[in-house]
Amino acid sequence: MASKTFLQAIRDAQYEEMQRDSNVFIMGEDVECNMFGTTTGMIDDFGRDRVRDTPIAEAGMAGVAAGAAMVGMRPIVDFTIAPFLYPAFDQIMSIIAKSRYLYGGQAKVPVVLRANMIYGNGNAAQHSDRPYSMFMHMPGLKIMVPSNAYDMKGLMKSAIRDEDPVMSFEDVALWSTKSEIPDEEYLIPFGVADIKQKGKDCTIVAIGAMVNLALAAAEELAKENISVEIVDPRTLAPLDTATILESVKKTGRLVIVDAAFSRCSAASEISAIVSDEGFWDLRAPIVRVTTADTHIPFSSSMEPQLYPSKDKVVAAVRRTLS
Amino acid sequence: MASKTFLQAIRDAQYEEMQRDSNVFIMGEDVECNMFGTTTGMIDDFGRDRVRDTPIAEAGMAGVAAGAAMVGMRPIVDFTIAPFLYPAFDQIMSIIAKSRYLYGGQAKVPVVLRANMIYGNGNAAQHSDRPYSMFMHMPGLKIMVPSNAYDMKGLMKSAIRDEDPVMSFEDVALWSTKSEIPDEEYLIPFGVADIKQKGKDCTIVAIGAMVNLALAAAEELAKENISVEIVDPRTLAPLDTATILESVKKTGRLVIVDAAFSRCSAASEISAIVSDEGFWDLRAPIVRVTTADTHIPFSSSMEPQLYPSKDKVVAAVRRTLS
Amino acid sequence: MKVNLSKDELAEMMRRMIRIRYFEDAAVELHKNGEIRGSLHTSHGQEGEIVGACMALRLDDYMVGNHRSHGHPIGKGAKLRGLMAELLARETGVCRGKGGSMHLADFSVGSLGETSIVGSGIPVAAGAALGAKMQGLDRVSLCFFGDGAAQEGAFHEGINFAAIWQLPAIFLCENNGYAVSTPISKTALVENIADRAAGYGIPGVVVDGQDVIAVHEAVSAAVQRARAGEGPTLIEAKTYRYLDHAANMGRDLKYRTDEEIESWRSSKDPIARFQARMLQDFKFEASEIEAIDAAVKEDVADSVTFAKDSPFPDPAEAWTDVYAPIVA
Amino acid sequence: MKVNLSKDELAEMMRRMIRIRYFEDAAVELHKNGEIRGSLHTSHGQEGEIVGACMALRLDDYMVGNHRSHGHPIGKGAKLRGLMAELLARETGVCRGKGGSMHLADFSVGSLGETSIVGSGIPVAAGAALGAKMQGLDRVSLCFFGDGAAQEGAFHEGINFAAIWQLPAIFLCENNGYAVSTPISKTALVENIADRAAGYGIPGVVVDGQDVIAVHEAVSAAVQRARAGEGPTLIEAKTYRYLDHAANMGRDLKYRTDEEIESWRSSKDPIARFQARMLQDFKFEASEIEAIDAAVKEDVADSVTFAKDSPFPDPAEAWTDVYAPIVA
Ligand SMILES: Cc1ncc(C[n+]2csc(CCOP(=O)(O)OP(=O)(O)O)c2C)c(N)n1
Ligand SMILES: Cc1ncc(C[n+]2csc(CCOP(=O)(O)OP(=O)(O)O)c2C)c(N)n1
Ligand SMILES: [Mg+2]
Ligand SMILES: [Mg+2]
Repeated sequence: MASKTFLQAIRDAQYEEMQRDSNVFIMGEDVECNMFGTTTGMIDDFGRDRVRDTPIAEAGMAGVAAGAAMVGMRPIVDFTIAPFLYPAFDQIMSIIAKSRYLYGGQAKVPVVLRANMIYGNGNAAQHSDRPYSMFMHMPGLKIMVPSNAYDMKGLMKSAIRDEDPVMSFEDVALWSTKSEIPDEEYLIPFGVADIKQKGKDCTIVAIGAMVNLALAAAEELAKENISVEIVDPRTLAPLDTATILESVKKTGRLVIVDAAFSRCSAASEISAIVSDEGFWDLRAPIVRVTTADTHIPFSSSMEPQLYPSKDKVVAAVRRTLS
Repeated sequence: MASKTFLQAIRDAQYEEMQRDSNVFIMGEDVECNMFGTTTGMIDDFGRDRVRDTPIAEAGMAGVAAGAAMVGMRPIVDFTIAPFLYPAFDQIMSIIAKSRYLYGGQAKVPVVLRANMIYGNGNAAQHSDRPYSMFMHMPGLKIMVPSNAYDMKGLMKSAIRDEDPVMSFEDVALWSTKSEIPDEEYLIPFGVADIKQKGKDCTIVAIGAMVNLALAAAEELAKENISVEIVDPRTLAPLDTATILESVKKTGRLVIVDAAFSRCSAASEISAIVSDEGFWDLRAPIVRVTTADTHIPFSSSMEPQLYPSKDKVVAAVRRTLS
Repeated sequence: MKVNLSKDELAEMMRRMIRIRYFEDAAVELHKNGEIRGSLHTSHGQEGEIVGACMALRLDDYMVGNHRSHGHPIGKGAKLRGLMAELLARETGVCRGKGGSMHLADFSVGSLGETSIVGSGIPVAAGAALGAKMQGLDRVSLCFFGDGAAQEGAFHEGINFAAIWQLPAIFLCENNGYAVSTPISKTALVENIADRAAGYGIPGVVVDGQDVIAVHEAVSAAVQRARAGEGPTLIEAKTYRYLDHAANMGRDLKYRTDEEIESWRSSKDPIARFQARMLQDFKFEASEIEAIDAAVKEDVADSVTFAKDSPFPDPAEAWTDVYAPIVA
Repeated sequence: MKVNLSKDELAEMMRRMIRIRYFEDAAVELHKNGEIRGSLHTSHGQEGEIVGACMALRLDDYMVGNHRSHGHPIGKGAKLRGLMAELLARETGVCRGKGGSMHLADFSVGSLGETSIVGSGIPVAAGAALGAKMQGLDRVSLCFFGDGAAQEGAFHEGINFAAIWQLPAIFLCENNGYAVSTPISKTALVENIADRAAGYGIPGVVVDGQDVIAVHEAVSAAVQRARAGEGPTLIEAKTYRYLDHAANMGRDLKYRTDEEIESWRSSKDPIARFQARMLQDFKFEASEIEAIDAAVKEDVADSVTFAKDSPFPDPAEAWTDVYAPIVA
């Protein structure tokens, strides 16, 4: 066991898999110099062939990774900040998500597309998106949004070994948070939610860094003897709906905490699933706690209020119980 | 009054607005030759300056339109088939949706981005997307998905006059369908749903061409004395939630018909809104009738089954009543 | 680069060109009858550049095409049955009925997929070249794309990646003068698309696409460079498509004259030109060519019979291949 | 193109360069103190190309910048108060506190926005040029972007649009040698980014970005061409940034040596070089330059005071400007 940060977990997962499989390599802008701390020591140990600085050309990055993957490589592409996925959108949607299908199973595209989400820090509208739901809409992609360093490492290792394209959305707020990480290898499978806390009065499904908010809210609610169950889906595609539905069956109430905009969000999707398949278990409205549907402004006087907060989660849970 | 097709409605709306306002112009691939029939007679009447063939360069098209709009023009961009919006995704998300906000109201970006949706015709996965929900997720964009020629004309004229960017998603299945179109000018405002049929047992919210399916299903259900109310939102952003909630208040039941993939869809969003704000009115699970979450295959033996159908809608309504 | 072609190789060139021609003739008929659904983009008139380029490759080299790529897998050596069955949406199609005309692919001959989003294959082809290079194989990757695609951002980014990493890639622009109805002169001011190569620090070559041997030589030189680790080449083949952009577009878009089409057909047809050379320069007998022709006709007919006799995919197959099969 | 600059104009050049320098000095301090949030990318070292280019424009011409564009609106003639207030996230900021350092814009001087998505401003600038042309105005549109941006698809598509439509646009590549830590030699094989102009059929010009007059002349020539309806020009200014890619990146990324930085600072500083010329070639008195300097210092200090005295935006403002205000 060792205490490691979320960033170290990313780095270690990548490092171990690169050691294990010589087809794994990393490409991205400024990966050689280890800008964010996810490629520490890698140039020394793997060289420039497997740690490749790219031009600022995101469509090219995605397409080159796809082509390499189709002939047997396993590229990890670091897109740095999530909105930089947008210039690569066509390659992700039309090539990466669809090639296996289009070519009747002849192609496989085992790429890992990593993107961090930096919001709440005054980087304004063009740099602050949390766009995973756009990718959830498209079949063929797998999507992970880990909530702590332990899950990150286990999921990232699974992602790199996956035969399908995986997108990893990494909340910058988690970068320096730590988990105890076992010395021995472990993998966390996709599509298996984790119950971060057991409870009986209300289910909170919380995505990524929102799990910590949910835990804090639960602590506060516990003082009022409200017992909250916290489900962390860990991966949004595939999504472990069974665990969510089971939890709602028990609690009868559902709050979904998602740092993305609300419209057509992961939160919307989870709500829609439960209000169909879990309808008869529901004893209260499903409440989404999401980011306000406005753009992210620069000023600190406007920005923080927009995001989910502990208080908003507490209020939402109370609403389901009122 | 004259009977006009959906395509003629698009053409007429564009034509009339180009006559009215010399800042309106059209750009797109193969618009001069009037490939699809939405620019009939335009080259003759407006010339190459205002009907501009573009290179195949969708990001450029979107960005050029945005820049022209910022200095006072009103471009209509024909992207032809909806997935061709993907190469332009960054320009749409980062520039077109965000500039007014980023620059504190100094910029306005009154562009109309048109995209048709051709599915069900054996064009396979790369050509068959119905991707409006991805754009709904992003604040700053307005989105219309008209269900008939009459609405198309009125909405398109509003779109061209709108001070904000509008995306128009046009179902190819509707192209040759006709409406009676008044000789005098009319505009249909954004954010106002239209009740296509009154009813009391179940609400169907149907998007775009799905309205016709809903009408057919309603006819069938009427034989069993099931009375269906059909709400056509007409625009998905802004979305007229009040009308939807009011209808559900009356019927207690909701089926949503959306030709897009289900995950994080417009249908998911509408479901999520109602299961929060309309929860206490609901007497049955909310049922989404959407396209199966797989890619669109080429073969006619696999493709048609994937989409919403009259029978699926009928079955969904019955489920809410059982 | 002069390539010494054996008589067998010359015969094979002709064979592949007419395989493409007849295959597409059959496809057009089937599309007209409603037996092929969706869009159908044919390469009638472009067979020379396709075959000249593909035959410069080994079977284990990679190739990426586009919406107009029935001919490319054939040029690369694919069997016709699986291709025709794909056009006819059968279970026995190369893509098991999922891809259709715009998305043929035959991995068994290195055809990695013909993507119908214009320009989108260019970075993918660069990526396949990267894979080959990293794996220490001496394979190359050949990308076909149109003149219209050269205006896409993907062209710029994909070629630049290949250049900076000196990847074994060949980018072959099939300049048939038009993107749907739009002449290239309207969307690029540059005389030749190949002139853009200089902007990436790689060689650019213009070649007569109606001369199969000239294309073969140009591509062979690029392949040699690529295998030697000297990086990519941008080649532009000047060519022409005889038929409409896609079959059944409904009406005449009137962007080119009948005379223009006729002049290409009558004096620059790559098959007719090569046939003349076979007889004159390479000492073939007319009967030899006729034999090839007859055999290809049979092959094409066989592919149609095979396809028609094949079952349509099971409807449940619509849900497979979205993700890898789960292995227990 | 030789431009005859009056003494006032020369003084104004100096004034704008040091306005940028001091403005950014102040910003760096404020960022260090935590008074400016978010990323802060400075143009220390690049003031020559910025001012040389901007002063070739009229006030009603358009300009588009990027993440590193504090200096550009200043070069175009913007007042400092609104810019500094924006950096300090105040209601009185040019973007009313919504944009911040990476997204300055001052439409009153034709600055249409400095977009922080690399390369994304290039098509937008082409679009502004299209608008001007269609409206029959003789305005031009100038786009600044980095060497890194030249590898984006948006560069290719945006410049090509301007070329084929002969738009009055000037594309100014600020080649400071690096994109964050990545040297341009790693991401483009071509010697000069301007060499790519040939691929679009437009002129490409390389200029010493540390020589404000040379840049001014090059851009003036391009502006003249543009206004005359002769289309766009791609200009590359060779320049250098002294500071880190962004303030507070945490640690030294070690992609360049201290010596390299020092050599640019000491022998190629655009302000020092121009100052020397003012004294020698243009017969300025040292006292005149000192007076400019002193006035600018005051102006910058005033902008900081103004900004600090300004209120933060009302939280409710977060919801405005997403859409146009609804007019009753
Ligand atoms: C990104 C994208 N935009 C538009 C289209 C529609 N489209 C299909 S083929 C084509 C023309 C392509 O021209 P070119 O690249 O010259 O190839 P050609 O058809 O002439 O072989 C267009 C515009 C598309 N498939 N993808
Ligand atoms: C599309 C996109 N990719 C990546 C980034 C992150 N990023 C910001 S600035 C920058 C480097 C830009 O280099 P260059 O264009 O040379 O401009 P410079 O910073 O040198 O002025 C990068 C990679 C971004 N903002 N946008
Ligand atoms: Mg073409
Ligand atoms: Mg730079």
